[in-house]
Amino acid sequence: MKPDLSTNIGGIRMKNPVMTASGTFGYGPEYADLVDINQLGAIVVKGICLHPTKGNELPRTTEVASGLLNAIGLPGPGVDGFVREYMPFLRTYDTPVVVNIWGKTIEEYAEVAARFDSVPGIAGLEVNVSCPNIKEGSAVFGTDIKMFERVVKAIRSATRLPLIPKLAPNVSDIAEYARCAEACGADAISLINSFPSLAVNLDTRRPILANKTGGLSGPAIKPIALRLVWLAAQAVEIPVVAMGGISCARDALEFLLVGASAVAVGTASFVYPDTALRVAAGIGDFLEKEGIASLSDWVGSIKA
Amino acid sequence: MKPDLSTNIGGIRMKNPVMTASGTFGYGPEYADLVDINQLGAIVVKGICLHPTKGNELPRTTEVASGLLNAIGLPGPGVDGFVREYMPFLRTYDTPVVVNIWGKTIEEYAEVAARFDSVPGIAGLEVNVSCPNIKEGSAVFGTDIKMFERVVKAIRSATRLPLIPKLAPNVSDIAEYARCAEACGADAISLINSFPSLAVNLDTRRPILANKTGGLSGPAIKPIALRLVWLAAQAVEIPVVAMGGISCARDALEFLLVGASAVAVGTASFVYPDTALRVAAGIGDFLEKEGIASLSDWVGSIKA
Amino acid sequence: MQLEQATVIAHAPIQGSYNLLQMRAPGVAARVQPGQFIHVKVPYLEECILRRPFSIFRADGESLSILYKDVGKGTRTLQYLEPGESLSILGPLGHGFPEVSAGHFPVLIAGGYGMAALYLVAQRSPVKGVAFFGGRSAQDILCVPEFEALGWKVLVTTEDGSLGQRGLVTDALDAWWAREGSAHSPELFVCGPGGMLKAAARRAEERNCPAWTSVDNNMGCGVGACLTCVLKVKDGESWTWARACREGPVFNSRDILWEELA
Amino acid sequence: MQLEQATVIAHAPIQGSYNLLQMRAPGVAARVQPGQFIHVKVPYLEECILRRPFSIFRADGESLSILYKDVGKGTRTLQYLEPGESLSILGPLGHGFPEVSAGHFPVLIAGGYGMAALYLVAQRSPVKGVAFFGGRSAQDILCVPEFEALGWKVLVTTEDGSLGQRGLVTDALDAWWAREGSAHSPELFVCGPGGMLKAAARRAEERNCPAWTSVDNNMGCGVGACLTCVLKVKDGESWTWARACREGPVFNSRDILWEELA
Ligand SMILES: Cc1cc2nc3c(=O)[nH]c(=O)nc-3n(C[C@H](O)[C@H](O)[C@H](O)COP(=O)(O)OP(=O)(O)OC[C@H]3O[C@@H](n4cnc5c(N)ncnc54)[C@H](O)[C@@H]3O)c2cc1C
Ligand SMILES: Cc1cc2nc3c(=O)[nH]c(=O)nc-3n(C[C@H](O)[C@H](O)[C@H](O)COP(=O)(O)OP(=O)(O)OC[C@H]3O[C@@H](n4cnc5c(N)ncnc54)[C@H](O)[C@@H]3O)c2cc1C
Ligand SMILES: Cc1cc2nc3c(=O)[nH]c(=O)nc-3n(C[C@H](O)[C@H](O)[C@H](O)COP(=O)(O)O)c2cc1C
Ligand SMILES: Cc1cc2nc3c(=O)[nH]c(=O)nc-3n(C[C@H](O)[C@H](O)[C@H](O)COP(=O)(O)O)c2cc1C
Ligand code: FES
Ligand code: FES
Repeated sequence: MKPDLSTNIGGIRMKNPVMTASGTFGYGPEYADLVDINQLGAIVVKGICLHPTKGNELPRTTEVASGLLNAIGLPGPGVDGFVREYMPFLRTYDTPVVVNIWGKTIEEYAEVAARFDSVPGIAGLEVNVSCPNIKEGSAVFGTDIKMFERVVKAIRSATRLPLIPKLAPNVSDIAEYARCAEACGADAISLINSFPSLAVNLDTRRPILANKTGGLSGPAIKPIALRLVWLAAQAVEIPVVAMGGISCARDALEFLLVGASAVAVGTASFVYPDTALRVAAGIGDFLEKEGIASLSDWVGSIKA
Repeated sequence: MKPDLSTNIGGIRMKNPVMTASGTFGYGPEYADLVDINQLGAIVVKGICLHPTKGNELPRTTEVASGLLNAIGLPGPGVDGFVREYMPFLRTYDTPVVVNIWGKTIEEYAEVAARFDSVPGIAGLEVNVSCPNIKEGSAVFGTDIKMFERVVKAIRSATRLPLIPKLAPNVSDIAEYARCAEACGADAISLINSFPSLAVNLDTRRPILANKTGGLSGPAIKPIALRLVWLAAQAVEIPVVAMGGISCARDALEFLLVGASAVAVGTASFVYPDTALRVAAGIGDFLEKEGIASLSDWVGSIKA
Repeated sequence: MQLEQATVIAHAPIQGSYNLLQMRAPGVAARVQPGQFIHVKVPYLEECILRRPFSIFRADGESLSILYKDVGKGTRTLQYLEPGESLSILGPLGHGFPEVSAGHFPVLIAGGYGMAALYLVAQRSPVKGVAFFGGRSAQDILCVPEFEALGWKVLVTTEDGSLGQRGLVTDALDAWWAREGSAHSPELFVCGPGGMLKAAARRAEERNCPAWTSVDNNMGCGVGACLTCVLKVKDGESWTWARACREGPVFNSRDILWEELA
Repeated sequence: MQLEQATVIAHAPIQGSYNLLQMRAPGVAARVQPGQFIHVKVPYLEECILRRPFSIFRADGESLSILYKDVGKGTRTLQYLEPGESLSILGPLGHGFPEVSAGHFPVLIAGGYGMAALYLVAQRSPVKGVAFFGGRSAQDILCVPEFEALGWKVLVTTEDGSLGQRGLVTDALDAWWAREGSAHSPELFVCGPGGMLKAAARRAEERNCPAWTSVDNNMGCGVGACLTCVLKVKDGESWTWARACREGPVFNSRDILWEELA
């Protein structure tokens, strides 16, 4: 019997637990020729803020051992541009659309969230508090528990949509942030964002990326992500969406095993655009072979 | 003209800036057939605590993408065993011996440091506050700034030897720890220790390592380490010893460029035992080709 | 655009550090437009996770080929691939070269792998024109007989004079233009290093002639999702980003903010 | 022990998923003791950073060979290596098998690559004895003619009966022991999976005969530095760790805490 792969992430009903990770699948059309969007658990679009933004200068990415460093800098069409240009396309699919949002200030975060509240066809909001390039004053939202609390609370009061704060990985105590999100009324949490990193060029003696530092993603960060997801999942009751180096079904099954209720495929989509679909199919095959009737029986079933 | 590669790490004079990383070069004899210890900048031995210890059960290591996960658990002969068994051998070399120390309590740290203070032939102490398996109460020395301060202060009062706290990588603000070490009288700092991580086995549904979590090392962590070293070097005046994924001279040159005064080769020694020597030679060749007369002209010369 | 498992038909060094890789890839080969590229996952190179982009050199029926230079890890490792082995390719990608405009005379300008990238233009163009190939030395000049066989006149320049005229490709172009340009109403098709693109674009602007330039910005995804490969293009009085992999790699030279190109 | 760049002389599948890799490595080959191993960096496999340990199968003059089974990424990738290519090896490593004690009759017990690991014992032993080879099926039984050519009697058991006697290696051993053991004063040399080692060790203990067992703990550095490969050995009333790569991989069976072996 085919196992039941459906999952519910804080009110977002998904036919399978595999999403795309924000920023790695564009807004949908980019991969639509290659990937049947209807077969995704959910589609998470590139980060959107209030107004159109240009992002960073080049180079924006560089390859490192088993990973990718990026500092794209969140270019995007802004709320209105996104809704106008991409929502008509996205609404043609039978797949939940999760919008990843960010802002430069707490007010901006709240306003973006409020604006999406009334847009038809949006299933939930993922909040990027962990982009290395956004700060308020000297504090970074994702690595300062007080700022984190303020931003999540502000967004919570601005929207009725399912709310998924995306945690920064570079904190000592991830459980603290997970619990804080839960206490502030988040419906789920997601982690990890790419890991703050640096690459330099010996010939120019400069950082390779125009932005200097960037975020590390891909297989290199998988063991780090797996530990953080495990700790976060133990800390809260709300569902956890896991990402970080997932490139095959077995990787995803590991994150589900340690307690994630859904996963997202990021950098791997750049390499094999059909990764998310293969991951979803592979999870089904594995559970079937193991005689596990439902995804929820596997989630968090680690013996440790 | 051959460039001057000598460097001084808080009173430890080294003929070149390349050390071995603690725990990856044994106590010396293991690699003595393969590597001329006299050509190392310094030899840093495996972590030592007060009494003999057995470490963790197996498996203790597992391979991951471009990296190694380890939870050896600090087995060792204890202070007396180390001094008796290995110091006679180590004293035959013209290379500074740095002892990496750890303890279960602040008192133990201080006592280990005090004991080494009077042992001839020891050039300095590196303090492992960042081993994922040591805690006092619920606080981890390396990721709680108050505990960190207490332990560094306690050791500082217990020894006159050059003191090098080794920072934990899993903190949000590495500069804070670097500055704290400097303020407590450390002569240098080193970073990064392996990064807390997890690997699981889908068949057994258990963590692969007996200790559950372990530390990630090797090329996978290099971009993370490079950023942290850059931030730490900007925060303090005392020298920085850098490590994390160094496997060739170019890797080392990157860490020196962002401000490290010396580097350590870790996991790479397991693969090519002569890595540290090749790194030292390669640094010399590079500086010579670039017409840079002295290592110190390269250290921290990043334009950013 | 599709993801296809291609099978190597033939693979050999051709000259200098250039290699010719021919593969069976019926899905991709059927739809190739001149100037498009494929995005290749280099087998056995797992620690380098990204694909590598290569212009489609030839596409005949069910097969296609690329001509690539050994410049780094990916292109070095690619060389181990043997006939019969398979590799994952994504393609055909991007927007290629248009056909030569009515009444215009096609002028190809190429350096490095640009000679490969322009072959399909030369082959499929109803009008055969002139091609300027430039490089450091004879080793860097590719495919001259192939272009001649298609009925193109090929003018070679090398910096060291080891083949053709000594100098830069633009020297030969300028001489030709002075001699024959006015009689011809040239339209430029350019693929080569940044400097060559800029020099050609400048001439096109000065002489008000159409020019199509293929940029080789570093790429991530190759399909428009990652925003790695962008370049600045004019947008009224301002500018906007265009993606080399999606809106390009071939752009109308007039649209590019040349002074901003890396 | 030395780090050497070896050159592949010959490399081919031999049977089932086993491959024979012969290389020129004069430095390492000259000093091999039976039961020692080399630590191999698999070329082209950069994302797997560790070396892989393989018992030295044969060592003749300037060359040595290993016999390895395809079980994972490293051993799969190793197969791409062709004659003339080079690879980095570290060896000879560890403590191997001693010579058979005076007055004793050597009994070899092997499963899997253990047959390769015991070949040098068989070759260099002044006394030729009996060898028990066990595996799941005929595919898993290696080198029988080679051992016979050296003057050893080889008794084969397979679990599926496809070669030799049906059953476990210990069945054949027990039968032989009952029949001829008392006449012989056997000394065991064992290399195979954990279960086989334990079964042999138990028999040695019961019958108070010397036994040398080669363990195959996972390895990191291979030289004693990383403490990955340890196993518990007796230390008076207590125990201590011994490193399979340094104090082993061959241990006196009496020293090992068998109930603790993974
Ligand atoms: C649209 C397009 C078409 C291309 N067509 C061809 C072709 O037909 N034949 C061919 O030989 N090459 C072509 N290239 C360039 C080719 O993609 C690079 O040479 C290749 O990706 C290098 O990979 P590597 O792993 O060998 O080198 P790396 O180890 O990744 O890099 C080696 C060096 O090359 C530089 N480099 C890497 N990628 C690029 C790039 N995209 N452009 C310029 N420099 C780069 C790096 O900065 C580095 O200095 C094309 C590039 C683009 C964008
Ligand atoms: C001293 C010693 C001598 C050896 N001699 C030989 C030999 O002569 N011929 C031979 O074919 N093999 C030998 N082995 C085993 C060989 O080292 C492993 O098969 C090899 O390392 C697997 O590498 P891989 O990358 O292909 O597999 P991986 O992808 O690393 O692992 C594949 C599977 O094999 C398991 N595995 C990995 N290493 C070992 C190991 N050391 N022991 C048992 N299981 C392991 C893994 O847990 C996994 O299930 C020896 C091992 C040791 C310790
Ligand atoms: C090119 C790129 C762009 C990204 N953009 C965003 C973004 O806009 N918002 C966000 O929250 N995360 C962004 N991320 C982070 C990913 O969503 C994901 O958290 C991270 O890459 C780890 O997953 P992976 O290893 O599977 O890629 C981006 C990652 C990459 C590689
Ligand atoms: C097997 C192993 C054992 C280690 N043991 C110690 C130790 O005893 N004390 C310590 O401070 N660091 C220890 N480390 C951490 C290293 O010294 C180093 O900080 C880390 O591995 C990062 O460097 P690398 O990527 O070059 O290996 C150990 C690392 C490994 C891989
Ligand atoms: S390469 Fe990703 S957008 Fe062009
Ligand atoms: S493998 Fe490293 S100590 Fe044995």
